[in-house]
Amino acid sequence: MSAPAARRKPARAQQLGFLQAINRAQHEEMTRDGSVVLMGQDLRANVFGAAAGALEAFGPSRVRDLPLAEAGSIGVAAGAAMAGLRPIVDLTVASFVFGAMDQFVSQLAKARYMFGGQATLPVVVRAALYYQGGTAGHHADRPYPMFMNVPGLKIIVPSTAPDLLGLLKSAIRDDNPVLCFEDANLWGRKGRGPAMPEDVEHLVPLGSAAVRRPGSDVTIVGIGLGSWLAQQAAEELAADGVDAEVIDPRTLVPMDWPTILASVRRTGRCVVVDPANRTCSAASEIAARVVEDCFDALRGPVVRVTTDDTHVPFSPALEKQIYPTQAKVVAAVRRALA
Amino acid sequence: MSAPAARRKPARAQQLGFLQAINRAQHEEMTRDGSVVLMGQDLRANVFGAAAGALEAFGPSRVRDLPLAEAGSIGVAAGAAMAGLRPIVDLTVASFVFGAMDQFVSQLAKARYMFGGQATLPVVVRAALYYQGGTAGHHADRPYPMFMNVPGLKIIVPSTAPDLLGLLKSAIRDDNPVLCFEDANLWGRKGRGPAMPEDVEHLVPLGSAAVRRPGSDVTIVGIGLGSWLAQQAAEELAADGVDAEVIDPRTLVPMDWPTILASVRRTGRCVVVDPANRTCSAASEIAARVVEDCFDALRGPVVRVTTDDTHVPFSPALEKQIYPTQAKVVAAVRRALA
Amino acid sequence: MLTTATHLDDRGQAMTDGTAADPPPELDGPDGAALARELMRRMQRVRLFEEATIALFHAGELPAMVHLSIGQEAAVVGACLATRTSDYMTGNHRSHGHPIAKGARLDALMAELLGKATGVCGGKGGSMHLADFSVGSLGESGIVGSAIPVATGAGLAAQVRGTGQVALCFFGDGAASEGVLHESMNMAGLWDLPVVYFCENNGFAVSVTTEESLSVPDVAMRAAGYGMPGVTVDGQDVLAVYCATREAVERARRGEGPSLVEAKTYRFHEHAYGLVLPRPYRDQAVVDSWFDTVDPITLFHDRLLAERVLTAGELQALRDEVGAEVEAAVEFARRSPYPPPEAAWTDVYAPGHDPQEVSA
Amino acid sequence: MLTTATHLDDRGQAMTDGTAADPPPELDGPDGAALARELMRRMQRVRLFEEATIALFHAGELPAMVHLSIGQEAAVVGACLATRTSDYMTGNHRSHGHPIAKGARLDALMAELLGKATGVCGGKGGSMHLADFSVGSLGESGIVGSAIPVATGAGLAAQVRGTGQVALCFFGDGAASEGVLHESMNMAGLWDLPVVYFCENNGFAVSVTTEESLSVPDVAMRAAGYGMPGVTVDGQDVLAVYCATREAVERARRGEGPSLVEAKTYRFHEHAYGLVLPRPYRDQAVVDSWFDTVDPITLFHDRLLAERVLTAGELQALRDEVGAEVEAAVEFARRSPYPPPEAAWTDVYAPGHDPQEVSA
Ligand SMILES: Cc1ncc(C[n+]2csc(CCOP(=O)(O)OP(=O)(O)O)c2C)c(N)n1
Ligand SMILES: Cc1ncc(C[n+]2csc(CCOP(=O)(O)OP(=O)(O)O)c2C)c(N)n1
Ligand SMILES: [Mg+2]
Ligand SMILES: [Mg+2]
Repeated sequence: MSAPAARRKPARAQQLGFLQAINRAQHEEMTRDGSVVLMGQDLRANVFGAAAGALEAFGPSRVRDLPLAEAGSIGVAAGAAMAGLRPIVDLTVASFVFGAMDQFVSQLAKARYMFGGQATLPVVVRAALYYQGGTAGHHADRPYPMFMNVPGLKIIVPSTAPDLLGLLKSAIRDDNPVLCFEDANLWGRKGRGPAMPEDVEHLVPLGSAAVRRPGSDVTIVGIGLGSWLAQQAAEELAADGVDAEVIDPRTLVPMDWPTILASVRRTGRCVVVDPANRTCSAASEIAARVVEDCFDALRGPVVRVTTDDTHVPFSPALEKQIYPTQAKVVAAVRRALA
Repeated sequence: MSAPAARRKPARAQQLGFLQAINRAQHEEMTRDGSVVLMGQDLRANVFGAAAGALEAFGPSRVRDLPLAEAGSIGVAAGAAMAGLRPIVDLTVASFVFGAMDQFVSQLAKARYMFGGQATLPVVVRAALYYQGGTAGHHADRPYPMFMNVPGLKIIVPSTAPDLLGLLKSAIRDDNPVLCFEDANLWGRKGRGPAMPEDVEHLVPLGSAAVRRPGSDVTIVGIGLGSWLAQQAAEELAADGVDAEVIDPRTLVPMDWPTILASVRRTGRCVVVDPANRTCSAASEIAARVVEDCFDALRGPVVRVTTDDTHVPFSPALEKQIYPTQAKVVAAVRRALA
Repeated sequence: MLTTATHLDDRGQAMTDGTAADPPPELDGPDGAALARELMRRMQRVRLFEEATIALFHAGELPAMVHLSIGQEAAVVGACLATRTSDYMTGNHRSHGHPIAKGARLDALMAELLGKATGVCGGKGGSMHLADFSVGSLGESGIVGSAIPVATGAGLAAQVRGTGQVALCFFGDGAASEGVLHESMNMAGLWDLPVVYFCENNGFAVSVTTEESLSVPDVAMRAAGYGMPGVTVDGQDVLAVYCATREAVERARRGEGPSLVEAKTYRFHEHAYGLVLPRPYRDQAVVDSWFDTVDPITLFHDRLLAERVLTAGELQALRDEVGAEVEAAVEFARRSPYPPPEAAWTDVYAPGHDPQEVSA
Repeated sequence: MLTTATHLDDRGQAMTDGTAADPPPELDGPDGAALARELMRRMQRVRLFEEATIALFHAGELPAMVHLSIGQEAAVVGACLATRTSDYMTGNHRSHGHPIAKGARLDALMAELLGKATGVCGGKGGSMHLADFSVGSLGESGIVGSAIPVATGAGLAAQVRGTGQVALCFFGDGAASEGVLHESMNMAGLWDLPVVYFCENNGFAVSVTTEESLSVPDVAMRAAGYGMPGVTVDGQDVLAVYCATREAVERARRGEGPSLVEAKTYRFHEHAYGLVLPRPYRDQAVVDSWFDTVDPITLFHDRLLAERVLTAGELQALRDEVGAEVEAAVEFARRSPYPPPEAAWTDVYAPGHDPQEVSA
């Protein structure tokens, strides 16, 4: 296995990609804790690229290829967790969560509560937000808002590889079910994040937002790829003398409200960039919370930049226009400032 | 069959209950259109009380007991619709939708779009919001916000029996999939709605809100039972000289934004009462839309009164406190007015 | 007409002859008597516990409906006693029997039914969602079929961790149509998981008969499609259930993989006690006769006498003991306090989680 | 080693002898020749259409990956030709073959692959989600297993409306583990729905072998658990597939209920064309040899010659015809315009719906 050797390089020089971050988080935590197991479709063939070396390092008992049975898989992970394992389930594409929804809601999210705290469910479920790539309606969902409506689940949407590494490690150590939605548009962004930390204890705590750019005129909250669009828009706006603060929540549940609300109280303006479908999106929740808690500070509308409420069309002539773009973020900020 | 005879009574004298409204809507539409079929668990034994007489009137081919297979059932309805039927599926309790989520999202909601308009999916799915009755975490969900995040589905949440009758009939005639969430707390409210209309063409169009009480100081949007809580709160507030307008959206998708936004533009204040879990609720969406589109008119925070982000506890000592109540609505209005 | 009714007629009749016979090896000697006593004790616990809930229902003390296992005690107890306390078990809405049979304390179960703080789930689960992790009971599910993969996962954990534990998975004939059963049995068959799928086939899913919900006469016929043994047993015969399940449990424990055991049994009361179905779906006279003909406790009682395994006095004493236990449980439950209001918001997340969110 | 490889060796060898023989009754006489021609024409359509997509892929003209049916033509065509155009069909991500075999026009299919307005789905579906309702093709599904209940529902509609139609339901060996298959087959068995469940067992779900995903050797072994006939056929023999499916279709049309037909077949290319798997999971030399040994088109071609059903000239002419058809389809697709931008927001709801919502 060559991956671990590569990890020994000095931190400063190395840039981490998304898939490497996942691989490293899984590898380190499986090494640290023998109860962590990895399950997923096509894991051994490493089709999605994040499981390199896992089978060789940890053996077939702890690294299992799943048959196509999403509900069963999540339920099996829930049961295995209740009986002492810490499963990581790679669901690959986020559009495959729907088949397992009952297991997410009725078992993973509810078991601890309904059994009065007897159950502990340290399960991590990873799934890629696979939009913008011509895969059409059946592979391009961004379904995290649905899960935000379900208490008992934690949700992370990392937007840089080091964050992914640190959040995923925290998730694996967390005693709650954690859903990790990885924006596949960022898979190629190796090098855009900060240098790789060399610490195997590089943990990003769940529930802490990152201020990507400090600013005073408007708060732009950006989720996943949205945090990058927000930063690009902020640079564009800076040329016009608009000083935008960019916040990446990184974790959607629990949301770091103190950071977001304090920022809006300072700037008085808020735009939210969220790749999810608009209605009942994470952006809607953030907007609702902002107007509820910061009304007195608010000096303009809270503007959402989301994917339109349509399905994802296949044709390259159609697809891109439905998503948030840098131009849409800039326009939204101008509306928020008007 | 005695139900149809009972229906002949003069309209003015008769008050309609929820279950009668469902029964009547189904019966009238099945009579009108031979392609409408009824499917559900324990339908023939009429366990949930809304299918009285259906088997006798329409026979076993059009009235089918389903095995316990929620995903299969919704998918079968989708396929049957694509092949010329207009199925009504009685899922009984809304907590059973989760097992069918993939079929709701990947088939019912998406098929028309992904096949470029070739598919038509006139499917109605009914499910009761069965909370507040000591059934605990596995039967008490109010999951409509999840579905609001999915384009392609229409959603109704009737709060009076005549509305239920008229909306359900519209839903059955609609060429889109319509989810009907019936607040089971209103099942007993026979007589609280207006008198039963005698017209078999009593249709309430999807997408039109009802102004339950006109007012000028604050707009209270109330969903399902929430619309009743809003009205009661409005009466209580009237004694204090606060004149609240109460709007019942009745349909959540498509939402009657013109009515809601015009009201808030007049009153400058908004409270939303929604029995769903708070985060990413319908209330969040309404709050977000209000602050986005009516900011200039807004004179106070938009306040949400929702169910807390916890699961539904069994114990009667615990359950009620997590839901919206009249007192919580009154407190929220005071906050919105402050 | 009930198809499930016929398969017991022979046994039922055989029993009523009631003349002396030799006990089978399982019930022979002091070990046999001990087993008989425990089988009977747990069946009585289920029965008397549930009769107490009926009384509580009529007294208006139950906050919600209950789904009774009365009539199904032999299936539930025979299966559970074939496992160890350290083995895992999951169940469904017909939920009291499973943890009782698995060895849970009655007082905490009864307190749960009343929504009390001392309930086994702190009052948060209630009748349909009992769980007692201390005896391997990983919880019942109000969502039909939903706990089937959970048991399967517990089996996976036992396999990965090499603990030698087995997972027992209760489900009904209605649940047999749910897709997660297929997904779970396939995984278990594939990976040789130590899981025993146990179907309590009581002939009905609420009002829907097995003929109306199953495309095959016996659920056990589906086992072959997963490469596992499937057996249908007389669910009113606690020893038959015990033996069939024990074989499956031993097979699982040996690492040879899962099995499917189907017990044909009878639900003596309505789907949920007190539920009134607008339209009858079974012949009440036939149902009433079951108390005389296929009551698993009476059948076992008569057999133990006939085979001289236990005496009438011993059986009566045992019943009295259980009666006292149940009475104490009811008293305990009644006297227990309700949970404090703030309990509604705890246990959503594991300790240490800071939701940073205050409700309005 | 591939378990699915062995079952064809006999046939493959038998074929290569290639000496004259009498045709079976199905291929005899003018009707037989017509059938042979149509079986061959549709297999060639699938093959040449997909070879054209390979060329488009290498030319960088495909907006997304394609999952090819090359190697599986006999299974797909044999099954579809056993149905009528008015019968229903649903499929999966390996999606081109199904509508082609069902009789859809190639030009609109090819235009769909390029995301053009003239595509069969107006450019909104793409390769994995072809549908042509005009020939009964109710759509392919990118979500594995998800369309299985849809076909089942189409069968229900045919039954309720008494139209005599049958629904053909394609799924893979991987999809066989999905719960909706169980739920659907149970309902179909229960209600005697006119559905033919057709498993294209190509031995793999991406990289996972059937041994790693199925708890039984043959998917068809599961049919008995639903009270329906199950048969495994040589998926490289288009006539065998045709005959087995025809029997199932006729049974369904007679009102006798559903069947399960499993065709053991081979996926000649990677899961999706051009997909590179980091870790090999099958022997490429063996895979390469399949083009020589188990190519369903070659096998049928040789047989038709050997049995003197069609001449080499006829077969060549047919291939040329199809070649021209495919070329024209590619030209049509290339020349077609992209859909107008606003098409992204139509067809979410049926006409008449007013979303009252303007996007930001
Ligand atoms: C997913 C789901 N669908 C429907 C129900 C409603 N329901 C509760 S119990 C039941 C019947 C279950 O039958 P079976 O599995 O045979 O168990 P039994 O009640 O006979 O013990 C039904 C339909 C439910 N709780 N969950
Ligand atoms: C629900 C779901 N899970 C996973 C996937 C990813 N995926 C696409 S095709 C495939 C393999 C399917 O195998 P099989 O059913 O045998 O069809 P084949 O590709 O062999 O034709 C997988 C895992 C998916 N599209 N949908
Ligand atoms: Mg039953
Ligand atoms: Mg395959």
